[in-house]
Amino acid sequence: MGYVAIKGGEDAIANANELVEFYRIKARTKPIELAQILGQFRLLIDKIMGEGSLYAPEHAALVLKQNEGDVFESAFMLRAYRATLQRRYYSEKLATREMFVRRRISSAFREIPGGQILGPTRDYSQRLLDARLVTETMGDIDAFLGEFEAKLDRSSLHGVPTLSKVIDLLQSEGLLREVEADTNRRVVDITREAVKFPAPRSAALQMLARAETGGIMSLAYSAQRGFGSAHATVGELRVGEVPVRVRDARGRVRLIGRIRVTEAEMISKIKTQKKDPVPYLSLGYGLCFGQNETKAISMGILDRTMRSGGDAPCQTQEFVLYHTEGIESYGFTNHLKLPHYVTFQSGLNNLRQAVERKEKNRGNLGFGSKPAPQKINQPAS
Amino acid sequence: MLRETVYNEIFDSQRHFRTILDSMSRPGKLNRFAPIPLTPPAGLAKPAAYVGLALLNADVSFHAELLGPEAVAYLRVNTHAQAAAPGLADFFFVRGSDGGAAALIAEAKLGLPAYPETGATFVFQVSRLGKSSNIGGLQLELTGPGIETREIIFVEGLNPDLITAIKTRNVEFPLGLDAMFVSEDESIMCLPRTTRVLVTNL
Amino acid sequence: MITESKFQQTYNFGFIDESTKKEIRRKLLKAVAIPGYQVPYSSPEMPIARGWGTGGLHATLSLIGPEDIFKIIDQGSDASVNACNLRDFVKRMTNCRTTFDTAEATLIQTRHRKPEEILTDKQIIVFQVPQPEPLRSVERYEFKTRLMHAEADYAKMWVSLYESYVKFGAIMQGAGYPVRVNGRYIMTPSPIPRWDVPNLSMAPCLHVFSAGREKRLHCVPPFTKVEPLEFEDVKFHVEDFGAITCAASGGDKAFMDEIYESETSRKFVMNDSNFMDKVRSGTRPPQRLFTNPTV
Amino acid sequence: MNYQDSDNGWLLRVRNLTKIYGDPISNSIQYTGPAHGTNICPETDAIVACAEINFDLYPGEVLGVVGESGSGKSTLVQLLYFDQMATGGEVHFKAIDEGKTNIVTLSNQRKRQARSSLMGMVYQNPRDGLNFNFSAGGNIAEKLLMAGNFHVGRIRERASFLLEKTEVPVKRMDNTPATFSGGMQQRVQISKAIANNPPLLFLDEVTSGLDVSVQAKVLDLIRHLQRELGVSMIVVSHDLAVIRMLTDRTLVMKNGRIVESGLTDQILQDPQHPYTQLLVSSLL
Repeated sequence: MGYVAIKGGEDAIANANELVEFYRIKARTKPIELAQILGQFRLLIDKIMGEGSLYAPEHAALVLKQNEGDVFESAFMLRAYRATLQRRYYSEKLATREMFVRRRISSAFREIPGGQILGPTRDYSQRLLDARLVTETMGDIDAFLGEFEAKLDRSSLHGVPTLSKVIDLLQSEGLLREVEADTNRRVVDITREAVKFPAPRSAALQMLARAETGGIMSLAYSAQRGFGSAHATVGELRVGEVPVRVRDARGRVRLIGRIRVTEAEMISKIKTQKKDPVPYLSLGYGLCFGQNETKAISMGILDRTMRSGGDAPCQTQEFVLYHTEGIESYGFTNHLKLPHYVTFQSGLNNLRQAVERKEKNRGNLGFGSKPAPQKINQPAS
Repeated sequence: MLRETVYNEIFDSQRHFRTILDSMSRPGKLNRFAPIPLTPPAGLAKPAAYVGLALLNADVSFHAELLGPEAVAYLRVNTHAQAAAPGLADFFFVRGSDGGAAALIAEAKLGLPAYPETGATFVFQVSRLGKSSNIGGLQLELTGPGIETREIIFVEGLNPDLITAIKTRNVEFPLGLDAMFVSEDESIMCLPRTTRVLVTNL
Repeated sequence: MITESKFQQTYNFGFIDESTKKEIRRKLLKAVAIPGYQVPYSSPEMPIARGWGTGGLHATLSLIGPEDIFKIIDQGSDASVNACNLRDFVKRMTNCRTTFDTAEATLIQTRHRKPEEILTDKQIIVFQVPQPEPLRSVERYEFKTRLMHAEADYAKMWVSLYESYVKFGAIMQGAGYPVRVNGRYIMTPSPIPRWDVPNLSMAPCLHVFSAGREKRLHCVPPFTKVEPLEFEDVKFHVEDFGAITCAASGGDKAFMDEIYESETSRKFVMNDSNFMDKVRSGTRPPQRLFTNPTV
Repeated sequence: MNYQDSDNGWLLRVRNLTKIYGDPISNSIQYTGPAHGTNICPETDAIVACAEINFDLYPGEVLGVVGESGSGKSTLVQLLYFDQMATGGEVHFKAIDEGKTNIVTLSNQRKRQARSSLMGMVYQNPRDGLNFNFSAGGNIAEKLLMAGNFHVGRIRERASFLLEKTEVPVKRMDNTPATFSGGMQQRVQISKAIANNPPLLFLDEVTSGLDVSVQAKVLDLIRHLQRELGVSMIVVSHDLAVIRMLTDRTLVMKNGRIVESGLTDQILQDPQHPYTQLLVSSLL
C-alpha cells in the first residue's frame, strides 16, 4: 500500500535513511573535512547561521556536510539544535560603531569620513568561470597567500580605527526622522513568546534577521518595482566583526567573543505631513549574521516599508513576516508530501454528492435560482 | 533555608501539572497531589507550593502578600517568578478564609478581549474539600464545560464573599479569572471562568 | 582541530527544556479554561519540520510523564511513516511505553482523525493542527480574526456557509468542519473528517489542539458542547458510507479508506487501523455513531 | 444635563457626545466650534469632530442632521452606530437595558450585538455597508444570521420579501451587488439595514452618490418604508431638499457643534442662526 504500509512504516524509514547515507557518499570521494567547508564556503556558512539563528560556524559546516549541501535543511537543523541549548544570558546591545570594519560603503555620498572601503566583494568582478580552479593545488594556494601576505603592512593592523556612522552626518543636521511615533518599543524575544500583530519593531527585526534570504529579497525587490514605495538609498553598509558582551551575575559586563555581521542602514523619504511639509529622511535597519549583504539590504528596505502604511505585500507586516520565515515555509511546503487521504476522502464524499444533486436537478439553473428551496410557511421575524 | 532541594524539577512538576490539568478540565472533581516533602513557610500551604513550583517561572509574576513575606520570598526563590502588584500579577496565592482577598479579586487582570488568556489565576488555600455534606463549609453546585450534568462540592474554609467577588468579575466571558482550591489534605479542585457556581447552603 | 566531542548532545526528558514546558503547560490550562480559544505560545523549534507535527509534539512532550503509555496515529494509522518517526522520537526522548492499542494509551497524538473507539476520562488526545484559524477562509489577516473572535463577530463565517449552500446546494466544507465550542468560540477541529466531529462534543476525554507553525493551541475540555455550524434547515452531515463494509475486517459503520485496486475496481477498508484489528479479532470496541438527519 | 432629566418617552437620548481625534488638551473644546470657525484645536492640531451634542429622539420620529462637510454630522451617526469610539459623553437607547446603560461604554461584543439586531445603517458608499464578495441575499442574510435566525429557507424568504419591497429584482438575489447599478446597491443596503425591523435606522448621505432621477425614487422608498415600519431614523445630509422631504425635526451642525435645532418646517421658514440662514438661502 505504498508509503502507508500496514506495519512497515518503521522499516520504510530505516531503508530511506540508509539510502540517504548511500547517496551522500556513493561517489567514494575523499570525505570533506569540516575545516574545508569552514575555510572555503564562508558565505554559505554565513547564510545558514543567519537563517538557523545560531552563530556557530563549525556546526553550520557539519550540517552542510550531513545534508549534502541542502541549505534549507541545514538552516532548519541548526535552528532545531539551537532550541536544545540552554540560554544563560541575553547579550548586551551590539555596538556596531565598534565594528572592526572589513568593508564599508555608502551610496548616498561620494566620500565619507573614514572613506569608502570596498573590502572583499564580488560586486565589481566579471562573472566568468575560472578554469584555474579545476586544477587548483595546495601549491597554488600557498603561492597566492605568500605573495598576498608579503604585501600586507602588519604594523597598520593594530591601528585600525573604528569608524563613525554615515547617518551621523544626517542626524546632526536634523534631517533624519522616525517614520512614526514608535509607540511599541517593548523588546520582545520571539523565541520565548508568539508574535502578536501588530508586532513591535523589535519582533519584526528579529524575524527578518532569521528570515530566508531569497524570501525577503523577493519582497524587498517588489517594493522597489512599485508594489509599495521604497526609493531606498544605501546610507551605509558595513561588514565586519563586532564584540559580544554579556553581564555576569555580579553585574560586570564581559566580552565573550566577536561575531561577523552585516549592517545596512537604508535611507528613504518620509511622506510629507500636513503639519510638517518637510520630506524628512528616515531609516530602515538591517542586521544579520555573517557577510550577507543581500539580506541586510532587503531587511533594511522591509523594516521601512512595513512601517509606512499601505497594503502592498511589502507594507503588510503579517504578510512579510509570516511568509519569509524560511524554516516554517520550508516545512509546510514539504508537509504536502504527507498522506492526506482522510481529508481528501471527506472532500470527495462532498463532491460526489454534489454531482448527484446536479443530476437530480438537471434542467434547473442552479440552487440559487430557486429563492426558497425548502417549503416555507413562516417568514422570519 | 528557603530553597527546596527535594523537588524534582522535571518529574514532580510534570506529575503535579497533570493533576492540576485534570482538575481544571473537570471542575468540581477532587484530585489528590502526589505528596512531596516540601517545606514552605507557615503562610503558604504545601499544595499551594506544589502549584507554584509546577507552574511559575521567570516569565510570570505572582501576588502572595496576604500570606506574608516568607511566602513571597519562598515562591520567588524557588520559581524565579517576580512578585507583582495585584493589577499586574499572573498568579495569586491567598487564604480562602481571608475576606480581604476580595479586594485582590476586584483588581486582578481579566485578560483582554483579543487575548483573554492573560486573565489571572487564583490559588485559594482552604481547609477541606469534599464530595459529602459531612464536611462543613460552602456547598457549591457547578455546571459548565468539563461537567457532564452537574457537580456538587463542599468547601470548608472559604469565605462566600470570595465566590461572589469572582462571579462579579466573570460576567463577560471570555474575560475572567480562573480559580484553584487546595486543601490541607493536599487535594485540589478547580473552577475555570466557564463554570457556573451556585452556593446552595447559604 | 575540530573534534567529535564538540557536537555531542544530551537531551532533556521530553526534549523541550523545563522552562518552555512550564510556559506551554500554563497555556494549556488557559486553553482549557477558555474552550475553543486559540492561545498563543512560544512554539520552540523541534528537530521535526514545521507542518509535520511540531505543535502536537509540543503538547505531547509538555504533558508526558514516565508512566504514560503513548500512542500516535497519522491518517488513522499507527504504522504511517510520519507516525513511526514521531513515535520513535518521543520514545527516544522519554523512554515511555508506546502502544497501538487505543484503549491502553493514556496519551494519544493524532493527525486528522479521532479514534473510533470511545476515549475515556483517563485519556488525553492531542491533535496536530496545520491551520488553527477557522476564520482564515473569510479573513486573511490575523489581527482582524483576533478581533472577530474577541467580539464573537462570526457574520462572515455564517454568510460564507449560506453562500456555499446557495451555490452548491450544500455546505461544501469537507474535513476540518468549523464548530462552535460551548456556545461561544468558533474553532477548527483540525482536518479531521466530519465523521469525527460529533465525537468531540460531550466526550469524556480532554482534547488538545496544537499548531506549532502558527504558534497557537486550543482545547475542548471533557463534557463540553461542540456544535458543527449548521442551519435549522440545512444540517451538518457526516460522510456517508452507506452499507459499505471493510474488505479486511468485514465490519461496517466506521470511517473508510477508499482503495483503488485497478482503474475500474475499488474496495474500502476501515481507516482506524487499531479499530479494524479489533473488529477483525471479534472484539469491536464501543463507539459513538452519528446518524445523519433525514431531509 | 443628566439622562434621567425627564422621561418624555424618548427612544434615544444623547448627552454631551464628543469625538476628538489626535491629542486634545483641556482647552481644545473651548478653542473650537462655530465661534472660532474651526474644529481644529490651534494648540495641538487635535480635531474636535463633534462636541457638546445633546438631543432626544422619539419613537417613530425622523430627525435630520444637516451641515457642510466637516461639520461632524457623519461622525455623529458613526458614533451612534459604533463605527467609531466616542471620546466622551452619554448615549442611552431604550432598547438596551431599558435605557439605563450608557451604550458608549458597552463592550465591543455587546455593541456588535446591538448593531446586529437593534440598529440599521445605510452609508453613502454602498461598499461601506455591503460586502461585495457576497451575494445581495448573503448581505441581507448577514444581518438576519447575526440576530439569531439560522433557517436558510426563512432567511431567503425574508430576503426576497425585502428586495421586493425595495424594488430590487428578486431574481438577482444571488448575484453580487458589484454587478448592480448605484441606485440598486442603495436599495440592497436599505434592505439589509431594515432586515431585522430595527427600532433605529441611520441614513448617511444615502442619495449623494446617485443621479437626480434615481435620488427621488430612493427617497420615496425611504419615506414609504418609514411610514410602514414606524422606525425612528436619523437622516444625515448636506442637502436641505432631502431633509425637507424626509424629516420631522432637524439639527443644524457647524464645526462639530449643533448651532440650531427645531421642527424642520420652522427651520426652513424662519432660520435663526446665520449659518442656517445661509444654507436655507442657497436652497431657494
